[in-house]
Amino acid sequence: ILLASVAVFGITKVIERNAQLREAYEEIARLAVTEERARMSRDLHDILGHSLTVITVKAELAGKLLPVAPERAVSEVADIERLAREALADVRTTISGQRSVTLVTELGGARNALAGAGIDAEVPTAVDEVPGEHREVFGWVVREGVTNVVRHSGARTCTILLTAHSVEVVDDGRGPEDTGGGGQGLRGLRERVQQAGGRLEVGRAGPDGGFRLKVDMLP
Amino acid sequence: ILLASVAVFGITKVIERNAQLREAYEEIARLAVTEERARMSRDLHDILGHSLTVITVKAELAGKLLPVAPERAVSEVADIERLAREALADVRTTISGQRSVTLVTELGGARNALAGAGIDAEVPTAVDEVPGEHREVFGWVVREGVTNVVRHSGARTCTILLTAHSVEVVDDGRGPEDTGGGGQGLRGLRERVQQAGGRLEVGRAGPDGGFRLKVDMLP
Amino acid sequence: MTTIRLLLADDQALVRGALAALLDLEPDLEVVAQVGRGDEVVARALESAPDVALLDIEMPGLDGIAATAALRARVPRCEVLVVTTFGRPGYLRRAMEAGAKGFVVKDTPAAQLADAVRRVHSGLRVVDPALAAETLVAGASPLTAR
Ligand SMILES: Nc1ncnc2c1ncn2[C@@H]1O[C@H](COP(=O)(O)OP(=O)(O)OP(=O)(O)O)[C@@H](O)[C@H]1O
Ligand SMILES: Nc1ncnc2c1ncn2[C@@H]1O[C@H](COP(=O)(O)OP(=O)(O)OP(=O)(O)O)[C@@H](O)[C@H]1O
Ligand SMILES: [Mg+2]
Ligand SMILES: [Mg+2]
Ligand SMILES: [Mg+2]
Repeated sequence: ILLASVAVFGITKVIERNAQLREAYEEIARLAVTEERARMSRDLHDILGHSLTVITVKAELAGKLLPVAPERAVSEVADIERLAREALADVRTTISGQRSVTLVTELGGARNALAGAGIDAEVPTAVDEVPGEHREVFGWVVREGVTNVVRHSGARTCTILLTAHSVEVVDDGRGPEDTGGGGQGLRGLRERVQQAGGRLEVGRAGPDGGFRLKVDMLP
Repeated sequence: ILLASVAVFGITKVIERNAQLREAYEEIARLAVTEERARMSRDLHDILGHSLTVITVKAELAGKLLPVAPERAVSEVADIERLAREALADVRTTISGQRSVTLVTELGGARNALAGAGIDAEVPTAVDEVPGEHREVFGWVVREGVTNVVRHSGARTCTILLTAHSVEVVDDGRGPEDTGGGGQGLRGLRERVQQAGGRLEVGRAGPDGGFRLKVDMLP
Repeated sequence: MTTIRLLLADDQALVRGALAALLDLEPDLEVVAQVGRGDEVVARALESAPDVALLDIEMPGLDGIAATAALRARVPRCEVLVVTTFGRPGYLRRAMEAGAKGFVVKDTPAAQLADAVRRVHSGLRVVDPALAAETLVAGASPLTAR
């Protein structure tokens, strides 16, 4: 009888604990969503911090130029307007949760992904040179390029290079295979790039191998 | 023997579940921290959205004024610089996680706290009229004022009023006690306000009672 | 050319001031009243007889959506263009149900904003498509939940 009641006690406990565990896991799932959002916000902060810095500097410059070279002040003020509007668009995209792809968040994602894979990464923190209309497609390039580096390259280092009209993802890994082969990733990306009025190239990064993915927007 | 082994099985399970539960709770605690950060990011999004909107509109205005009224353009550009600098300070504070006090996040916290206490609240969403140097002390006023409303007032409604040089927390509850009495909250706040060059007043909100906490920054 | 008379309601005084200055630069637009609270909209509209009211959503006193409904009821000849920073879920639908004719972001370039004002004044609808998409994503994100 003693044993029996211990058994019943034990089993009752198991059932009770199961319920507590289930609740705990539900709570964890809910909070994990929040964590993901916090990550996104962090990326956003990094880049917005940068945009605001540039705006501050340009406003100060414009103020100094105004009395002596008003025509140059005009162009600084126009830059400020563009930077602020684009930063605002980034804020909106991130908040709305539709977030197709933005360059800002993809760069953040790239940094995380490469760090997670133990690959030394050089990832730009500033996107303000890139005109707003190129940012989405550049975001897709970064996403697919970095995914491939992590999956296929065996590289130790990876560099992302941004200019106003181009984006490159370069690594020092085993480089492209002669067979070409390949899946959907680069094919889909090439289509996307062409639709946006750009050209995609892939090839060896240098004499010692490595992989280079480069996209140029045509003027 | 059957019973005995069921009992052992049950007890083993209990121990195992206990360990899982402990881990789960640790995970919840960790994620709760993240959730707090996400709340702050949300506030930060609001301030960034607002700041970037002001900057965009003012930059456009400055561009239009430059050829026709350069002296007005100068003052718009100066505003832009100040706004960008203040937004940047808010971003930095929030990112650094040292979370001193910012007016923006305290207003967000006030909204939550009053809603949680079932008190109808009118809380400003815009802080851009408030100069950067007053924002921290105004944040402290909001925090202590709202804490007191929740703890002592028995109010149904609470209003926070902001101007460039003042902040008020007003409720329609039982109002101040004749005894004065009181703890550290208002005393500490008064010192803080005086150090920042302001004056703190408390008293009845109106003829029907209610409590008013008002801080004026002296010019 | 007839002048379109405007009322601006926004609790962000700096945004309101800059928008007023920008719209005043348009030859056919004149800002006749500015308020910083939603519950002052109707009274000021009764005094100043605007043709179009540009209303912010998040304002103290009365939010822009309730202010839209009140204004449409009391001053029906005044059309409403809602201008907002964020398209939180449900804003667009509720603004339109309250009687707004237009719904755009505050940072809409001045020329486009002026154009939106003219269209709303002539009875047309103007909805910023990106903003519409944002506000239709119902409850998608706790970042938008308030
Ligand atoms: N950084 C890289 N280093 C080495 N090989 C690469 C690299 N990037 C791409 N490749 C090669 O190019 C091929 C084509 O890439 P692609 O992205 O199109 O396909 P995938 O990554 O294999 O599949 P998916 O369509 O799922 O992305 C890859 O299978 C791989 O062999
Ligand atoms: N909104 C209010 N309504 C009614 N009474 C208030 C209100 N705010 C403050 N008081 C009264 O003023 C007293 C002093 O407030 P104070 O903030 O200094 O101390 P406390 O809130 O009691 O304690 P502490 O802030 O140190 O935790 C309170 O104890 C309370 O009696
Ligand atoms: Mg791929
Ligand atoms: Mg107190
Ligand atoms: Mg507002």
